[in-house]
Amino acid sequence: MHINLTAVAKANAGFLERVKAASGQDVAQCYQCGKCTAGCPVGYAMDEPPTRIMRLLQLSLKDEVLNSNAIWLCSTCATCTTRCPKDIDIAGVMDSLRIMAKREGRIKAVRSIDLFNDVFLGSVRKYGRVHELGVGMGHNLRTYKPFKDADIGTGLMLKGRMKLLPSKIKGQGEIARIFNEVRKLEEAE
Amino acid sequence: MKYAYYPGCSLHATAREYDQSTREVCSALGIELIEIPDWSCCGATSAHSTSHLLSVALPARNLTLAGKMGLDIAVPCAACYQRLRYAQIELDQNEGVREKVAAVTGTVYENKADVKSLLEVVASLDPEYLKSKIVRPLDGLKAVCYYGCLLVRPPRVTGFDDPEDPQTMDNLMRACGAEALDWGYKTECCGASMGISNEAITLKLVRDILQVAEKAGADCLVAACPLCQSNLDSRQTHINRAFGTGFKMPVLYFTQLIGLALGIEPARLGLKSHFVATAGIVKFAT
Amino acid sequence: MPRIGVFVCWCGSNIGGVIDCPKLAADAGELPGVVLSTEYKYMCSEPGQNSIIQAIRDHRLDRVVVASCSPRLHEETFRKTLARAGLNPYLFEMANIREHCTWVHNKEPEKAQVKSLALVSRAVAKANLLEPLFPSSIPMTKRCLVIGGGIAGIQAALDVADAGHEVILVEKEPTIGGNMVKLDKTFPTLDCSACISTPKMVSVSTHPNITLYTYSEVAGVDGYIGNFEVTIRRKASYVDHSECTGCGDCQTKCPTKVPSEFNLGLSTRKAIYIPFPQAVPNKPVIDAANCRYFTTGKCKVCQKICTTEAIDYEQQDTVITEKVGAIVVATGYQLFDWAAAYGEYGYGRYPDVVTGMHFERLVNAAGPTGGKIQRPSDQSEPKTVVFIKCVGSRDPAKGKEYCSRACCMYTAKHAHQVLEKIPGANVYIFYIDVRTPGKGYEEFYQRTISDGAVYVRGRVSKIYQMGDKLVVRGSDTLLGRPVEVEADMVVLASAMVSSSGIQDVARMVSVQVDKDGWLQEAHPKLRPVETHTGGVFVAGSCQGPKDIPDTVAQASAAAAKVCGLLSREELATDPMISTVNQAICTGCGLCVPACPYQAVELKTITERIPGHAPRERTVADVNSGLCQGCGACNVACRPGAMQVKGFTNDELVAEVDAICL
Amino acid sequence: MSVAPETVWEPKIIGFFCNWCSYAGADLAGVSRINYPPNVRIIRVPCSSRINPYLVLRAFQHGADGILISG
Repeated sequence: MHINLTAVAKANAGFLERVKAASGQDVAQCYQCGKCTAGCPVGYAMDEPPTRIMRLLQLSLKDEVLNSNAIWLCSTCATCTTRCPKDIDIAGVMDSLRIMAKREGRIKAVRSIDLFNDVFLGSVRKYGRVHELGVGMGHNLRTYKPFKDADIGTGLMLKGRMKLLPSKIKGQGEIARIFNEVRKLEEAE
Repeated sequence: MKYAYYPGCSLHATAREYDQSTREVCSALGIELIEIPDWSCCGATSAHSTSHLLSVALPARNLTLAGKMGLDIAVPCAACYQRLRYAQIELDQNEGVREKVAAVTGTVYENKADVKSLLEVVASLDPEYLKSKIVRPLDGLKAVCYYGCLLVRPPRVTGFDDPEDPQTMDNLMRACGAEALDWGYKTECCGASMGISNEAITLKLVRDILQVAEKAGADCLVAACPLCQSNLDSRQTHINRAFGTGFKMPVLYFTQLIGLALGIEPARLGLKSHFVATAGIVKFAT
Repeated sequence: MPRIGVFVCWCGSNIGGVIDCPKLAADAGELPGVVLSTEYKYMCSEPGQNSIIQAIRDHRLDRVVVASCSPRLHEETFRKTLARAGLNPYLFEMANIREHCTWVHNKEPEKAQVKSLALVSRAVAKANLLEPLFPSSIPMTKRCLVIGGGIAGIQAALDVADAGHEVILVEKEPTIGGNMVKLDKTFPTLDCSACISTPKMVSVSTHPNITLYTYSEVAGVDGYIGNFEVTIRRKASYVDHSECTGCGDCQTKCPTKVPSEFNLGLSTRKAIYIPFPQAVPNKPVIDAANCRYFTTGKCKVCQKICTTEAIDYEQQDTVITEKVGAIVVATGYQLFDWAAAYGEYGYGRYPDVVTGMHFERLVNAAGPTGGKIQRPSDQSEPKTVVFIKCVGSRDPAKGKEYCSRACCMYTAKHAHQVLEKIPGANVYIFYIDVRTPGKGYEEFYQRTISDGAVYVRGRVSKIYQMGDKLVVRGSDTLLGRPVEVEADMVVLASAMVSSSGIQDVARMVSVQVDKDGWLQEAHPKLRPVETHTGGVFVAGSCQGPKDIPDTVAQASAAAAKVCGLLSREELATDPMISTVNQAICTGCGLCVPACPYQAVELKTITERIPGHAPRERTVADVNSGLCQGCGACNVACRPGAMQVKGFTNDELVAEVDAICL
Repeated sequence: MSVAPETVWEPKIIGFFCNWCSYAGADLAGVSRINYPPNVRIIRVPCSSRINPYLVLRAFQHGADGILISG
C-alpha cells in the first residue's frame, strides 16, 4: 500500500508545525545519518528507532509516530541530542511527542511507562515530594503485578532505605496549585 | 563555601547513604550545606514527559526558595540537577515560559541562585587542599567512574564536563589515591527511569554496564546519582537470574569513597546498606 | 665503440633493500660497451646527479644508463643532467628496476636480482645504438579559434583576447550565450544568470581582438599546433548584417509563427527572428525552412518593411578560412532526450512533465510566462510540484552511467523558487543521493530543506495522469515504504549529454571522445584542459558535465594554456618522432593510412644522380608538427625507411635480444 | 628448450608495453606494491602500434616463452 503523501500532508496539516512549536526543533534538518539510532541505548527495543521517527515526522506521518512504542521507550538519556550532527534535540522532540500522544489518548503502546508517570506525579501532587514506596507499589497495583520488585523493595526497607510513610511538605498547597494551573492553562491552549 | 542544599526525594529515602555521606564529606571539607527549607520534587522524567510547563514550574519553586537564601544550589542527584539546570536555562532564556511559570506558581522567578551538581562543587576545591585532607588513601583500588546521562547531557544544559569522556569524578578518585580506570561505558544510559515500568530493558542496560566494568578490571563502580546507584546496585540479583551471570560489583557513591579516604567511619557513610557488600572496598582505605 | 656509464640507484631501501646494488653494478660492468658501472644511494639527488656529470667528464662517457625508477618519473631529470654535462640529452636510457622490479618482487629478492640485471642489459643494449637527437622548431600563428559561444567559449575568448591575441569565435546558433543565458538564477548565490552573462556577450561583440562568426560552423581543420588552417561555413541568414540596424520591425510583421527554440517550445517566434532581446549579435536571421517566401515563393513582407534594404533572399552560405595557432573546443552540452527513454514517465506525452531547462524558462522574468510558474497544459499555478533527479543520469540501463553533477543544486534552486513564488506550495524531491560538493552548496541545499522542500530518497517508478493530477509513484527507501504524490507538475532533472555535433568536431580536431561522448582531456588531473592533440584545448561541459563555476574556471584555464602557447615565437618539437630515409623509401604509401594523426603524406622529389637525367620519385614525408611519435608508420614500412627516432628497429631488436638473455 | 627434471620450469615472458597506458599501469602496480611473478620483463614502446611482428618472432627465437602485448 503506497503512502499517499498528498493525502497525508492534507490530513496532518500543521502537525509538523506543532512539533516544531512544542520542541523548538526543526526535524526537517535531519539528514538521516542514523547516528541517533546508533547510540540509542533503547533503540534495539523500539518499533521505530529515532532515525525513523525523524523520517516519519518529515513526512508528517503522525499516526505512525504517535502510536509508536519508541516515544515511550525513550529513556531521555539525550545521547542522541548530544551527538546529533545537525544539532537537533531529538530527546526534546521525543518529550514533545509523548506529551502530544498522551493528550490525544494514544498511550496504548507502552501503557506501563505512562502509568508510572501518572503515579509518580500523583505522589508529587499529593505530598510535594515523591514517596518512592508508594510509587513503586502504586504502579505495580495498576499494572496488575503486585509483587514485582518486591525483593528489592524489601531489601531497601530492611536496609532502612525505604520510608513507609510519605513526608508531606508545608508548601503542598503551592504544588497542588502549580498542577491545577498548568492543567488549566494547557487545556485553554 | 556555603551552598543551598537540594537533596531531592531519593536522598530522603532510597539514597539515604548518599545524603549521609554527602553531609559527612562536605562537613569534613569545610563545605557548608544548608538544606532549602520545604523544598519540593523537581518533577523528574515524569514531569517533562507529561508537560513542558510543569517540568519548568516544579523546579522553579525550588530555584526561587534558594534565591531567597542568597546561595548557589548544590544538587547531589543527577536527575534533579539536570531538571533544575534545564528549568533555570528555560526561565532565563525563554520569556514566554517565564511568564507562564509566573502565572502557575504565583511567584515571579528571579535568577539569583546558580545550580551546581555536588560533584562539581567538590571538584571545585583546590586539589592540593583535598589531598592534604586525605588520611587513608585508597591505594590499589581500581575504580570505574560512572557518570550516566544526566550529569553530562545534554551539554547545552549541564556543561561542566565533557559529555563523551568526563573526568571530574576520575580526578577526585585519583586525588583519593584510587586508580580511575579508563572504560567505555562512563556515560551509557543505565535505564533507571524505566526500572519500575519496563524492567527488561533496564536489566539489559545494567548488565552491559557491569560487563564492561568487569572487563576493565574494576573493583567497584563509582556513581554520582542516586537513581543510577540504586539501579546498578539493587538489580544485580535480577540480572544474574535473567542472564545467568554472577555479578557482585559494589556500586559506591563518590562521596562514600572520598569519605573513606578522609578517614570517616564506614558506618557514618551508609556503607552497610548496599545490596552488594562494600566490605571489600572499605579494606582499601588504609 | 660507445663509452657507456651505468649508474645503479639504491633509492634508499626501495631498491637497495631488496637487491644487492653493488653486485648489480659489478655485473653491469661486464656488459658490452660499459666502461664504468657504479652505484649510489639516491641517483636523482643533487650529489647523485653531480656524480654522473663528474663521471661523464672523468671517464669520457658518451652514453649514460641509470638503473632506478620509472622513466616516466625521472627521464626528464637525467636528460637535463646529461645536457649540463655537455652531452646530447637523448644519449640516455633508463632501466626501471624499482616500479617494475623491486617494488613488485620484494618477496623474491634472488629472482629480482636476476631480473634487474636483464632490465639493465636491455638498457645498455639500447644505449649502444642511441644517436643524438635534436628538437626542431615550427613557427607559431598567434591567433586562437574558439568553437562554441556558450559561457565557456565566451570566457576563453575574452581571456585570450584580453591577453592581446586575436580570437575567432564560432557559434552555430544565431546568437552567442549558449545554455547559461536561458537560465533564470544561478545557484547558490541566486544571482540572475542573464544579468551576469549578457555583459560578457556584449564584451565579446565589442572586443577589438575578437572576430565573431555566429550562425556558422567549423567545417574543417587542417594543420597542426601553431599552424592550423580552419574552414568555417557561414550559414546564409538572408539578412545583410552590415546594413541591418536590428530595429526588429521585420520580426514584428512576419506572419509565420513557429515554436521558439530559445524558450524550448513554451512560446513562439517568427520565421525571421532574433532569438531573444539581448541576443548578440542583435540582428535577425531568416529560418528558411519555415519562411513563407522560401516555402511558397510569396510573402516578402520583411523585405518590404526593411528600411535599410538589408533583406537578401539570394544570400548563400559562404566558406571562409582562418589561420590559427591554437584551438579551444567549447561546444557544451544538451539535455538527454528523456522522452525517448522513459516510458514510465510518459514518453513526454504529459504536458506538465517538463525538464529543468523548461522550468528555468517558466520561472524566468524574461521568459514566456513573465516569471510566473505555470503548468504548460492549462497555465494554472501548480500547488504541488515534484522534482525527480537523475533522469538519464546514473541510469546505465536507460541513460548514462555518470552523474550530471549540476542537477542536485539546480533542483534545490528550483524547489526554493517554487516555495518562494507559490505560497503554500508542496514540493517533493525524489533523489538517490544529494551531492553538493561546492562552495556554499551544502548550505544552499539545507536552506531549501528549511524552506519546506521534502526530500524523499528513492527513484520514481511511474508517473501517470489522473484527472488533472499527475500521480507520482515512488518509494521512501529510508522508511522502506512505497509513497505516492498527486502532483500538479513534475520537473525532471534530465542528464547532461554532450552536444549533438561533438563527434564531427572531435574528428576535425583529432581529439578522442570518451565512452560517454565527452571529449577526452590529456590527463584527468594534471592536464585537464589539454588534449592529446597539440594546440587543441577543451573548456566547459564538452569535456564532461559541469556547473557554471567549474565551466568558467576551466575556460580560463584553457585560455591560460592558449596564452602560454601563443606567447612563443616558435615551438620546439619533440625529436622522438618518425623520420623517413627517402633514399630507401619506395613511395608505396602504406604509412599514410597507418598514421592516426594525418602526419604522413606523399610528396614528389627530384633526384639528381650524376650521369643520369634528373628523375622524379614519390616518397613519404612526415609533418613534424603533427607527428606524435607513435610508430604505426614504422611498423607499416616494408623497406624500413620509416623509423621513430629513439625507438628504431635496430634499437628495439637489440633490446629484445638483451632482455631475453 | 630442454628442461632438467629436477628444476621447476619458469617461463620467460617479454612484455611490450605502451608508454602512455600499460607501461604507466605497470608503474602503478609498482607504486601499489602489487606483487606478481618476476617472469615478465617489460620493454617500453611509444605505442602498441609500434610493435612489429618481427620483434615478437625475434623474442621467441631468443628464448622467450610468451609475449605480452599491452596497449
